[in-house]
Amino acid sequence: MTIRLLLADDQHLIRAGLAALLNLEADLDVVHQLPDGREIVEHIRQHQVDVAVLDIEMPEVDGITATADITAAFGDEVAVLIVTTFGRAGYLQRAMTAGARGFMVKDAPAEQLAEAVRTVHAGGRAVDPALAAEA
Amino acid sequence: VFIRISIEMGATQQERSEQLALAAQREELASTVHDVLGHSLTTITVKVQLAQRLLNTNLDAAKTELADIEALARRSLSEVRATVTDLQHPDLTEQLDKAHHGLTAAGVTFQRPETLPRLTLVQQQVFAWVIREAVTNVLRHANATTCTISMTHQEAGVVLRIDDDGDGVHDTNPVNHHGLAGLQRRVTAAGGSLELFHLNPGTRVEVRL
Amino acid sequence: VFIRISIEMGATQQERSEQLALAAQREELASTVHDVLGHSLTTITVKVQLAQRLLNTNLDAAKTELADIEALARRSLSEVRATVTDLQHPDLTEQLDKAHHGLTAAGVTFQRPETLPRLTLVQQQVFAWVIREAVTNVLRHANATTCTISMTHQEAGVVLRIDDDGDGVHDTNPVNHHGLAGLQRRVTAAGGSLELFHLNPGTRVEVRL
Ligand SMILES: Nc1ncnc2c1ncn2[C@@H]1O[C@H](COP(=O)(O)OP(=O)(O)OP(=O)(O)O)[C@@H](O)[C@H]1O
Ligand SMILES: Nc1ncnc2c1ncn2[C@@H]1O[C@H](COP(=O)(O)OP(=O)(O)OP(=O)(O)O)[C@@H](O)[C@H]1O
Ligand SMILES: [K+]
Ligand SMILES: [Mg+2]
Ligand SMILES: [Mg+2]
Ligand SMILES: [Mg+2]
Repeated sequence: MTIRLLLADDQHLIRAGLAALLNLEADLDVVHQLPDGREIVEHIRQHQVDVAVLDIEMPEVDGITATADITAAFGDEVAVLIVTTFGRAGYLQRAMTAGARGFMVKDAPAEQLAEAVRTVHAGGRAVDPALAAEA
Repeated sequence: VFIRISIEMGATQQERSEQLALAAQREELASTVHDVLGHSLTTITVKVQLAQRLLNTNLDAAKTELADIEALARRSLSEVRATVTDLQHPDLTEQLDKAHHGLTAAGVTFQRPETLPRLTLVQQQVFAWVIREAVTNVLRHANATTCTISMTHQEAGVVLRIDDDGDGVHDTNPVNHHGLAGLQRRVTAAGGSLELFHLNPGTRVEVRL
Repeated sequence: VFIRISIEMGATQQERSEQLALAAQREELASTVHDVLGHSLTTITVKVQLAQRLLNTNLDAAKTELADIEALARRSLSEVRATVTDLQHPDLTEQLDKAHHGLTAAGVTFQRPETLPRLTLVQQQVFAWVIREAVTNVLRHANATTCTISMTHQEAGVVLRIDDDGDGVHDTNPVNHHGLAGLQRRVTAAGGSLELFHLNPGTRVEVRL
């Protein structure tokens, strides 16, 4: 069974790179990509997404707001993994409060990112230790 | 005490004004940015050119170059991250909040000091740095269930302790680790001392400043 | 000496304003480092991982990634150089350039110091502020034909002078003017002093720090 992913990041180069990396995993399939968090619920519904991988800092609708939208619409059905370049004050706590189950740096080794996707999909938590201390 | 990394500093240096300490920090940032990032990025530029040339002739050698680039880029990024964090969050209370969130998110019970003693700006900043690194170490290495931070006035200054009840430090040759060594540099530069203690079970990081 | 605007400030107040100025500066530096370097290094890390995985399956795609990495690394490197330059020469050189353009455009001959003495970052910043306000005053009030800036090391620090050969200051009740009063606050907060002198003809603004 493959896990269907949605990937949202306003940095096109990073988004394309992450999508290609995650797609190389046999059990992961990036089915949709977005440059921001607008109408995230509709996109998820339309593409039957299992896990949303969201950048925090995005224009229009940011990753934390999008996470809250997803939690409100789908509860535990859709897992959210937040990816970020830097942990800023309060990001981790706000992301977890909004319902995210994972919080990783974007430059984490691809295997760790893939593993984090699997973990949150299975209902577990995946928090990058370095970010946990900084965020 | 199994590691003693306290260096005696002259009184003159201790008496440096906070103003100078802060100005020095800016110069330190300039050299960090220059030395660390400048060097890594130059190396990346050279190596990626090399890798492109090797692709057709020696695939294995190309792979080695790429693995080097990956390691370099990630190391530079964590330098940037540390630098940004230092600059943005020299504030002790904020750092304690972060320690709280991070430890709690990882399932570690955190006991923070209920009130902070009166601290100079330099003490606040140095303690914030120490707490960030020590708590990161607890999260990464200790496998602890509780972490306790205390700050108390004593004769010669303030003592900060970060205790955990985890596995303890067993690495006797921490050559490739920079966290504690970097802390020690900063603490001694500010006129203080840093020591590690074995607890039973766990580890104590103790700073006097 | 006809106006002596050096007010003694309590040590606490001095420390506080200095801390605030430098804290604001730190925040600014952090965003620069973050914006400039964070994204490029993250992109390099992601792309080099991808390139390694593509080597065996799609050589052309791998080559494209490597070309991207090379371009990114070069761009980041020139950004690092710019950042280091900013950090090492905060504002002073820039401010002197601006003074030059402004005075020349107004038909005032400008004599700038040929070389800068070694200055701490605090000195550079404070001097940059002083030069900006004093040159603005020359342009607005002095009706001068020349303006000369000098910086010299003396026993207790560095002396900065901004001289003009204009009408001189005749306002004996500068209640509604904030330029010089603001400078005086900044200079004394950094531990220095500011004085105005009558020249014959003209005005000298002199700062010791
Ligand atoms: N609280 C702790 N509990 C158990 N082991 C620890 C603890 N703190 C440090 N260590 C051990 O000491 C070593 C050195 O720590 P140090 O912070 O210097 O480096 P590091 O964390 O490995 O790497 P980094 O350079 O990223 O900080 C660690 O690798 C770990 O083995
Ligand atoms: N170089 C100068 N030559 C002649 N008069 C000057 C010169 N510098 C200052 N003055 C006089 O001193 C007064 C006070 O200067 P100050 O810079 O404090 O205020 P300002 O320039 O009038 O207003 P602002 O608050 O915008 O700076 C000026 O209004 C002007 O009359
Ligand atoms: K796949
Ligand atoms: Mg973004
Ligand atoms: Mg460490
Ligand atoms: Mg003025």
